Amino acid sequence: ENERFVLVSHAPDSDSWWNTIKNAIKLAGDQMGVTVEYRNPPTGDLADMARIIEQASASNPDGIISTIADFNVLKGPLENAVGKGIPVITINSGTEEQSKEIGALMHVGQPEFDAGKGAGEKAKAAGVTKFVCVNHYITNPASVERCQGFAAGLGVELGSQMVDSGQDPAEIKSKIMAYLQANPDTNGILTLGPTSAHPTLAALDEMGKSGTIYFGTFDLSPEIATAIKSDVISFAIDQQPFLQGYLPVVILTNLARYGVVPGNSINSGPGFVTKANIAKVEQYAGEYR
Amino acid sequence: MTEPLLELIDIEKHFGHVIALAGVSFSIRPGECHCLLGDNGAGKSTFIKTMAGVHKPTAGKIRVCGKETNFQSPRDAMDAGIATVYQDLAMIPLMSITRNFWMGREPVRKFGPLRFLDFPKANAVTMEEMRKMGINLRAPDQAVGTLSGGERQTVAIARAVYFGARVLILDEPTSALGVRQTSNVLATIDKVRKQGVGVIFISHNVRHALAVGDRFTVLNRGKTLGTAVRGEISAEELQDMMAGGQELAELEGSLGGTV
Amino acid sequence: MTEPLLELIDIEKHFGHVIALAGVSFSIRPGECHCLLGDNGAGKSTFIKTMAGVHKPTAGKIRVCGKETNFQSPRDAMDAGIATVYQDLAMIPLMSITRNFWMGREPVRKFGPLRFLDFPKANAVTMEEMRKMGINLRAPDQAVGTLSGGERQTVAIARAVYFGARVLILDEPTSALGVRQTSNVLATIDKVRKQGVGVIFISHNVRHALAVGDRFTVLNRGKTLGTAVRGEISAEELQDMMAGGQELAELEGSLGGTV
Amino acid sequence: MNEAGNQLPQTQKDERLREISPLKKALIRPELGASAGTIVVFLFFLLVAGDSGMFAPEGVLNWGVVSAQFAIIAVGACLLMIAGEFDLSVGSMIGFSGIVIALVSVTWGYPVWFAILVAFVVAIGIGALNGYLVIKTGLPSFIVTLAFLYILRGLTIFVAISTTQQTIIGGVREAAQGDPIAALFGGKIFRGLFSWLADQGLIDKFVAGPKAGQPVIDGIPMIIVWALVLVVLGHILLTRTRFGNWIFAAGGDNVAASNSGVPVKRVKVLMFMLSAFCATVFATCQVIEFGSAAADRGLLKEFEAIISVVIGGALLTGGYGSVIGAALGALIFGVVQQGLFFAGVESSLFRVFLGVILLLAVILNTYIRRMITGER
Amino acid sequence: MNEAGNQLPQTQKDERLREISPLKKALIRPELGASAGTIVVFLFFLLVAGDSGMFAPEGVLNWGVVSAQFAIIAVGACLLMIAGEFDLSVGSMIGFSGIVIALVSVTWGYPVWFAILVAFVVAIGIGALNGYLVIKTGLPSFIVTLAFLYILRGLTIFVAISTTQQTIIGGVREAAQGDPIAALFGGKIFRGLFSWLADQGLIDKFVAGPKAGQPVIDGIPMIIVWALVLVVLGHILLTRTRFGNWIFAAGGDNVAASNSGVPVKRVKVLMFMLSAFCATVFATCQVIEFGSAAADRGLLKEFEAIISVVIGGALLTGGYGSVIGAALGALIFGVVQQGLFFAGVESSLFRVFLGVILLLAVILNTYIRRMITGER
Ligand SMILES: Nc1ncnc2c1ncn2[C@@H]1O[C@H](COP(=O)(O)OP(=O)(O)OP(=O)(O)O)[C@@H](O)[C@H]1O
Ligand SMILES: Nc1ncnc2c1ncn2[C@@H]1O[C@H](COP(=O)(O)OP(=O)(O)OP(=O)(O)O)[C@@H](O)[C@H]1O
Ligand SMILES: [Mg+2]
Ligand SMILES: [Mg+2]
Repeated sequence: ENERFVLVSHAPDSDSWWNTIKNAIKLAGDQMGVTVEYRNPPTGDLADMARIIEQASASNPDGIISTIADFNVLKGPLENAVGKGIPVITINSGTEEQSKEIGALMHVGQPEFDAGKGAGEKAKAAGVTKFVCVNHYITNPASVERCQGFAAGLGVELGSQMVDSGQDPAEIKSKIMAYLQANPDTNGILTLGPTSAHPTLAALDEMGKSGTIYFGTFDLSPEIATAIKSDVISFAIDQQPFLQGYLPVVILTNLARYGVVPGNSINSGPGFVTKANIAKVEQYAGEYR
Repeated sequence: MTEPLLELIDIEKHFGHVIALAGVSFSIRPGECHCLLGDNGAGKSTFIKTMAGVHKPTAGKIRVCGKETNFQSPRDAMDAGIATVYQDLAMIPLMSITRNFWMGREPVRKFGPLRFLDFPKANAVTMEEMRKMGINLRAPDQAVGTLSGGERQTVAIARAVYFGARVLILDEPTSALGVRQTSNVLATIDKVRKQGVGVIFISHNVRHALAVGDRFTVLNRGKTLGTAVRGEISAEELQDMMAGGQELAELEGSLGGTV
Repeated sequence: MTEPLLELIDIEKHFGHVIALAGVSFSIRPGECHCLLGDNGAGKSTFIKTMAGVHKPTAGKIRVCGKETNFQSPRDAMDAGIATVYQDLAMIPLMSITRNFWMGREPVRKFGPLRFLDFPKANAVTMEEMRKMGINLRAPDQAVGTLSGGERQTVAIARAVYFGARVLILDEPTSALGVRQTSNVLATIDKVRKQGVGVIFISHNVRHALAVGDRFTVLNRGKTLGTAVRGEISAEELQDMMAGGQELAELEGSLGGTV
Repeated sequence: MNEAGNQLPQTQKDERLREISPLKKALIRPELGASAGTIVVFLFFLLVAGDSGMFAPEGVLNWGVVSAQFAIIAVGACLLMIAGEFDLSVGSMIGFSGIVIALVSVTWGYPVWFAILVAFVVAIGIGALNGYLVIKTGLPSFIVTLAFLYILRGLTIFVAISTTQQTIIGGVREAAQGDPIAALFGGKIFRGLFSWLADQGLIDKFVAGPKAGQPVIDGIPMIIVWALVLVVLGHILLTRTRFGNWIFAAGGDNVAASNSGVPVKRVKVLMFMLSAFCATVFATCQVIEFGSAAADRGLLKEFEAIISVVIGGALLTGGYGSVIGAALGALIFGVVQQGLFFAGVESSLFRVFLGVILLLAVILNTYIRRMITGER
Repeated sequence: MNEAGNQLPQTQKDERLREISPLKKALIRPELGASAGTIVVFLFFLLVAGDSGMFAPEGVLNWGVVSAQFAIIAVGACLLMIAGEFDLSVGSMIGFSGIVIALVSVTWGYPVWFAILVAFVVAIGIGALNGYLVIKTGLPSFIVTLAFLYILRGLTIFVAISTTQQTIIGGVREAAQGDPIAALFGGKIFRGLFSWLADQGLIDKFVAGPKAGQPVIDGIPMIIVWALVLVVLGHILLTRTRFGNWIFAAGGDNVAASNSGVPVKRVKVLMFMLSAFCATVFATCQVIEFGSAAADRGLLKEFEAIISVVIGGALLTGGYGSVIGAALGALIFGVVQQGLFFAGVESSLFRVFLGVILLLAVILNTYIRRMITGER
């Protein structure tokens, strides 16, 4: 009873997408009667994240849930946690193989490159030939993989189609507008999350191009849901973060209490949210979806 | 005897564990030049800063024209007609001559509810006052940093004279000046005094003090050694008082009495 | 006549569009005190900074003991035996007295290939030299910022005397000092000179200069007005030369000739 | 200008001064560096990106808005810097004010005008606290505002998460519908003029999409109006009023200024408050325009404000500078940032350009300043 | 101490001085604030997180390593700050050096020792360039190094993306296998001691996974060794050598120092190079330990270095400070950061704590410094 787990993410403090996971672990914690602590490196520096994992295992929790934002960096600390006998579940970015190599129980998540590639294939089917990938977080490796996957799915070179947009919405907006004015033949847009999706929506609206460009995004938010309904956004890649937070807590609790654990990794995504399946999603977008 | 313009009674001032002034009394009357003399660290600058509202005295009273007053800030003292030229000049090299001249008392012109700086007036007055002090400026918007030391000193004095309606305090205005500049400053003091302004003049140089002073007060280690009136005291006596007497005698001997 | 320790010939120095020195010649012999006089901005400080290696002259020659030299930095000048007390003191208030005293010439002790500061020696010498100047320090690791102005001045002079093997330059050492401190400095100059050191003494005060000087050179607007030998010139003549003559006369009249 | 009573003839001095050409003299103003920089930058982009749409009406509006953003925070930073202080907490303040507005209006359901009022009051209060700490402790403002950079950012995230479980709070646009104060920050002006212009064929109309038939530019965003107003007011305040003189004096030498009767402490605290005010204007415009506030808004904006000001010719240590210069600095910053996009340069190189421009601008400005002030 | 020749009797002075207690006098040292802070911080966490594993061997190692990281960059920042300058490019330099190592060793296939050498040479060269620009142009180092903050970060991203299409480059660990120089940065020492301790049951052993049977702590990471060595050498350099006196002098008053024969320019440039050296040590340890370099490494580390130094009692404007103090500052920083995790505090509050500690430390240090130096 009252086990203590720690979830370590790679996101900087202010990343809004991780709220869903925070809410999920809170919910799971309440339901299972356990405490789950959320930790992250304040600036998103992965080397700091490794220290946080080391710290977490030094505090002897009943289980650690962590992302594999960079296998190289996190391998050592996670292996040490496993070595100490702490059960580890990996989530979000990273692959099943990496998770196995570390010795984690399982991986709950979505491989970034593949998710991007899936989106790219979808876009190719819709006739996209030139695209712009709005990267609001270019210093994070996973973000670049998404753009690369998208390019691979389309079968084109990424080249300068990835834009380092920064995180300020007004700047993102005006950079998109500048890009589209300078490259009018662009017919596809990929944004990597609400941070870049919202200003992109505003930019398209202002340029009168809403709905004329094939627009895909990662992750969900109320605004994105609305845009899907109104055909401005074609799809959102939903990796169902709720599951990435909720499932590991449930699994670790049951492991601690009854010694039971499923044998395989779980793919929480990619799921594509489109106009067809938006209704259900919308209600909890940003909170549990 | 005319009533003193400014009177300070038993002023004390402590800085943390340093006692800079241990009870100093002083007064200044219209049209007189009262010299404040004393060794390094005697407390002269601290004392005049108290008059000028920069420091608040730890103890003691200040009377302006007989009325007891408490200066909360340098502005209060200025408003009471006390103008000061500090030892370290209080000039801002990056700013223009006009802006420095009027600093803290800028003339304004009203446009309805708005008030703007009155540059034509400010510039004209600055040029005119500097001319009166014997310096023809090229342009009033020249930065003070481009002036020579003597010219800066003059701007500071001209400013104080222009605003210093009743009491003008000069803290060692001559120490860094050449012979000619010094004469100029002393002549100015003389001129200002004749207009009925009370001048407080601080110096290490007994001869400069004797040249213009009506009364002489010597400070030593934060206390007054006494006040003498012009003619009652010789240069040698004053010198001795300032330095504390005996030790100086032997040195004088070896140097031929020319200090 | 002994050979000059230091000789400067036709020195010119320009700062951008300002011509600070327009050809000045000067020399100093062992055991003499050569006074450099002149108005504000005459170029005195610039000239001695050239001697001290701070400025490189735009034109002109410098000879040390007859050998032509080029000072690349203040260190070069120091190594040639020229020690300087600057008008603005060149002391660092946050540092201890010892560290200031030895700044730039710290004594070191070797440990194999390593060299460490020799604090025992540094402290002892500092205490001793200050004592010789008449100041008993409480502790040599006190910060200079906690000393009084006169004490700081003394540290600067003591330092220069200690290192200034052959030529000692003092730029207005007395301008901010009280009567007693001034006597002290003048006595020190006298003492140092008797040890065979050449002293260059800059002052605005003709009396101070006459008290210790052997020769007097007057600068005006970046040029030499000439050099006089002690006894050949009176205080009044010197004063006139420094100020440029006629204008002063009238002022003197109104002020009673006491400037 | 009169020939009488000249005891120290000024003319004699000239023998020791070489000549400066009158043209040079007329040109040397604090803004000279920034003006020259602006010209160079525009010429450059006319050459390399002239046909990319950068100078078409939409393109102009594009970099205009970005420059306006920089200009708004640059005005506050400029006056504060001239008064001799720094504010590193501008970026955190932008995030903080935005969250306050969204929290009060969306989460707590008060009217938007009230939320905006609360944000301004709180932000200006924090600005005053910054200033109070600086003048009271005598600490460098670098340290004090660095502490607030961390404290405010932490509080923003903490407050957002603990009240709404989110770091982005949306829905402000809906709440602001019909709010008169909100329109002051998020609306557009001259809408009529622009549709008339479009009808005349002077500007394009959308040809497809949901807005087909409307003009491509349907008005001047209020953020540009705010920027212009702040720049003009700031310039008048600084150069034409008594208070402006006090700002220069406080930054030039605070002891000298306060000895001369300038209320230095009041000036400095007010400038910290102004800096907070400008940050809040920025935040409000952004929140109203985008309809959401996020805890990470404004990251590194303090540096961008300082860079604009310094490109504009102000002296980092105070006492010298110009609001017009700062505005030109913001313009250069905005044009370069957007221009590189129009020119199709690899976007990560933007930072390299920015750094190089900063260095060049500052070297040029230093040279100009030394000529003006006789500094050595 | 002798009674002879005393023309200005010192004893007379005392009449105007109130007494200071000898205890107070013995205690006031630059590090006093940081020492007191360290004690307070440890007591605090012993109380609130004493049973969380924070003071178990792994816990100690955890905050030890974090503090060591801060200490490494704090040493460089401290000496540079005492010499009167700033380096805001430390964080970008960390990212840049890391990418250089990974690029040269992994992407271009040179041996790791060579890559490390290249990184040090390039970084120190850039440090020298920083310093050269500062002394040559007379610009504030804030501006010059701010420019390099942008330039280096931009170059890092650009170089990484244009050569490998990624902002992260992995595989350094494999490349570094058996490399003697790499072991200097990424290895551990006292391995024998720790396995002996584990055999004695004094420290735990891993119970599962590939490392089962090995002790949980198998040595002291080289990064701690580097930190200790740099702190000790820095301290000796600063307090015991002639060069150390020059560092103080250069920062205290550079004109006075150079007039007294101190080669101020050389001192400053060398300190910029030292700062770059420390950043590269940091980057190398990180790259070798984690096996990868990323373009976002070191973000905001410049502030963290400056904060450590300032908590440690140094004066932001130069001329005063202590390496021991800076190291204690780094320790406080590390312990607070990790301790809050151990105590289970909401992590966004960490910044709030940091800001508050910074303010308190700086106020305390200012008070102490004024007592020591007689500053007003
Ligand atoms: N702000 C202060 N804090 C502490 N001590 C001070 C302060 N100001 C002055 N003192 C001390 O008070 C004493 C008197 O100083 P003051 O400057 O008034 O002397 P002074 O007579 O003007 O000397 P000088 O002739 O050198 O100008 C000195 O011992 C000085 O160190
Ligand atoms: N670094 C510099 N750049 C430009 N001009 C300078 C510089 N240094 C000095 N000057 C100018 O050179 C001239 C001579 O200055 P200097 O300081 O040598 O005069 P001084 O004789 O020492 O005067 P004082 O008696 O006031 O100390 C002055 O006009 C001064 O403004
Ligand atoms: Mg004084
Ligand atoms: Mg001089």
